[in-house]
Amino acid sequence: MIDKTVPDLAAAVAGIPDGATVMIGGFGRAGQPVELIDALIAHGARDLTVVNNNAGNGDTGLAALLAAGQVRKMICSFPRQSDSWVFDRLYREGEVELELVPQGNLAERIRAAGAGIGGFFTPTGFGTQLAEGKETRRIDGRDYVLEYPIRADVALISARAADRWGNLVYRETARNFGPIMAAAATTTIVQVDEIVPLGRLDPEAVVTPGLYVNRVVAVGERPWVRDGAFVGGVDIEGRPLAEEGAQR
Amino acid sequence: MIDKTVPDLAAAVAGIPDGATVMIGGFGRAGQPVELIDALIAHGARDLTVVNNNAGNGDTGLAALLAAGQVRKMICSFPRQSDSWVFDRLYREGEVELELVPQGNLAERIRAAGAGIGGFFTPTGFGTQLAEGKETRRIDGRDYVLEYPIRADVALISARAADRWGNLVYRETARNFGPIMAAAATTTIVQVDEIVPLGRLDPEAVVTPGLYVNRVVAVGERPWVRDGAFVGGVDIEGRPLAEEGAQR
Amino acid sequence: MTTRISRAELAARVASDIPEGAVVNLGIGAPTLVADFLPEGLEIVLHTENGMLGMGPAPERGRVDPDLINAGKQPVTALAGAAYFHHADSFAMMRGGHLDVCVLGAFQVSAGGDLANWSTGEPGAIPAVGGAMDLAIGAKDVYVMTDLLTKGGDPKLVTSCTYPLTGVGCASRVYTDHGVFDVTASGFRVRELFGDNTHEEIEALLGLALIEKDA
Amino acid sequence: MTTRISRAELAARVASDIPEGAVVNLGIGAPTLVADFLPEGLEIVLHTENGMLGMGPAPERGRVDPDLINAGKQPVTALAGAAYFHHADSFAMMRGGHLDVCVLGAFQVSAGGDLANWSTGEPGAIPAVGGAMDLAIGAKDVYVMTDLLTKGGDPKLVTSCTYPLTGVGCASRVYTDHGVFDVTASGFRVRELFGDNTHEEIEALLGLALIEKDA
Repeated sequence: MIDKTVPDLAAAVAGIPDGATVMIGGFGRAGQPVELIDALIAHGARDLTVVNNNAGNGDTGLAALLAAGQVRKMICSFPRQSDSWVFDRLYREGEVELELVPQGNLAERIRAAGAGIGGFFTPTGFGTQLAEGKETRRIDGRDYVLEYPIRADVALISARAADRWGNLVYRETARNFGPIMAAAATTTIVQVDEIVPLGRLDPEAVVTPGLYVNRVVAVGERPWVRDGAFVGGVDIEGRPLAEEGAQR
Repeated sequence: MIDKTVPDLAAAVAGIPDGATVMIGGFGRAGQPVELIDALIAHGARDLTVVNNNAGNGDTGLAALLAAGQVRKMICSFPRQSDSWVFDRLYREGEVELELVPQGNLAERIRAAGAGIGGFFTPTGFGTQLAEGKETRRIDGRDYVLEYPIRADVALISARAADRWGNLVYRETARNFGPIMAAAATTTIVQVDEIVPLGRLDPEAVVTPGLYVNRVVAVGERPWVRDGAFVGGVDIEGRPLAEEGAQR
Repeated sequence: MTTRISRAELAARVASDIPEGAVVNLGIGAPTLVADFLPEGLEIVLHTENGMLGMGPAPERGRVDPDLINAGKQPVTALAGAAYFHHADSFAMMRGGHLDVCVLGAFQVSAGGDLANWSTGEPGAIPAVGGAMDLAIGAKDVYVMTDLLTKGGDPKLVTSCTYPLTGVGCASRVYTDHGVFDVTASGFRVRELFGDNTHEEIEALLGLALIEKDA
Repeated sequence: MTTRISRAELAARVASDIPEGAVVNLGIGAPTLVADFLPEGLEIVLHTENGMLGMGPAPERGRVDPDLINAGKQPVTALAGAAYFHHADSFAMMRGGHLDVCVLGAFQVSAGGDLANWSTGEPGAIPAVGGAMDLAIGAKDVYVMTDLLTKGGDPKLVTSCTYPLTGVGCASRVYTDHGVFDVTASGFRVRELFGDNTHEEIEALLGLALIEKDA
């Protein structure tokens, strides 16, 4: 029997070595695999290269991984945000390197890695600082930059549900980088709200087929979802509204 | 109100000019938009370049379009089949040109056209006749061939259902080239079993978002599907089994 | 004094040029305002590059869904007809020219349509580009929405950009607080001037020759 | 006379090397037979390049579904756990190295792992390649399944292919009716010989030096 589920978060991140390139899903907080990141902090792997759209928000998730000093380099498109103080400090102190990639090129480079494409000509970034030193070519009257795949040793992503083969479905815009990162990493580790019986996911609606997935761990539903349906009652950071009120 | 539905097949194919490059979905018979092809035959546009995985089966669909003398050139991966006699004859008589493309490169070239990629390095075909004269490059120890996008003026594809915005869902392996051809053509024309009210399609399960679609025409369910569910009772060509028996 | 319209009026002006059925991406910041002025009853399909078409307005309190956000990471809703997709598919839509309109902010736009809106090139600043370069080349029409002048009075419509570029020759039209300008092969052409603003006044403010409205 | 096993026995031999959990593409023709010999009760995920993982056996008469076919355009079924996807995604899986095993037929395989299986180069023949070139480079292991000799008695394991290539250095193992051979950096190494076949007999049939099984 194929069974990619693992019993807990520690088992999910076991074996991630120092120096690994780790893709981490999510756009801002949506789709960010916070529980897996916390497990990676506990696991302690260091000297990581992290690929994510951003460079952490607030003090949790990716920001906490950065704060723990485990990240040597960030590859991302949008590090500077109103709540990216952890990255900002480390960057200014020279504690973390940055490779800045336009968001669509980041996505396409990740996609290329998973799809076995050796390189591709993209119009994005042509004539800008972010294409300096890169090969360019005019094709059919349009100017392009040659970009190469971004591969990873490990992907940590978040999905709504999985079955034991590792088939995944996502939820709304939390899908974002999950499907392409799953295909671009040697070992893909997924946290899901729930693991459903094989055959429960509609084969027409599976977004990430199981062959891209190595380990799945269930972390329970988020406060704003019950039995797969949206119930609301939280703020944009997912905190129950009552609690938010209490904090004022 | 956005309404991409058209009342009939003649309206669906109206305006396709002589000399157009026309992508036609389907892998063999699965997903082949037979009714749209019949409409294109009636419409009469000539001197077409047709992009399809195959070059027609039997005497219907794409084979009938070839037999009608409307096709100048085929771009495909697998023209020669047990029932490709129409293409075989035209090719031997020099009546139709052939550009042979490995199936995965065909798919990726179509995808590149829709995705605004100017060219890409693929390992498929390296060192073979089908890469002769093409630019090659060794990247990270692997050999690649540079391939360019295949664009089209028109795509004719088939899907299971659409809404009036042109969002599409497919059925099983009839999905095949539909989603990538829809994105690679200037005008995408879709035949569907049924047009459903806006909001009926699950936004998580829409495969082709409506922005890729220009015209949708409903042609009714196939004999093996009732109310969207498989009911069987046909042979592989979709002929009711009783009828098949009667023909013996 | 020249006539200047407000940010909200400018958003309404941009919105009025977007036809029914258009697929539109509104950039972060001022362009997001345009959504509030799209004519009621017309169906315009909003794209957000983090993976959705058919984006609707912000939800009420209590209905905020942290999984359903726009590119500015604000909570949004989904309209009937919406679809979700992953990041590579989302940017393929833009790069492939399938969007009708992108509306973007700017530090500078050049007469050749070059856009600078991602970096002021300040030494020591942490660079961040996000989807700006993809959006700049990501639609049939790229509308820039900006003040004519910086707060310090410097022109934002220029002969050539001094800030780092976001895209080359990508802008098709510039909506400013003073008027609207089309980017043509021969430079900026006046499309509309607000209030009593005259061609000569705007040229003087910009220190730049503009093509006459009817030329 | 050397020992030859039947096509069905060969398919069973290939099947016995496929471990549980493997994702496998079985090429058109003889490789398709392998599916019939996969051990019952083990979960092996079959990929068909026309857009499906989790392919099941042929349906009964009356349950044939023209929308659900394999790459050979034969009717198949979907197992629990199946997923559908479009052609670009399907070939991305192969090209990206996500399949564990492809099993392919061959006209010739060279000692360097070159495969020729799509064209005999006959003048006047209508060429057709399909997914052959993608499959050839499309898995961690590419198993070739073929007779050792052509019907005319010519070796199909050769120093270098004379037929047009499908892929360069792509084959990892060759299953033949006489025995099984691994492709190594120094040429074919005997993995297994059927019946009483000897190393020397096979070398004589092939006119080719083979590396000893235990070397």
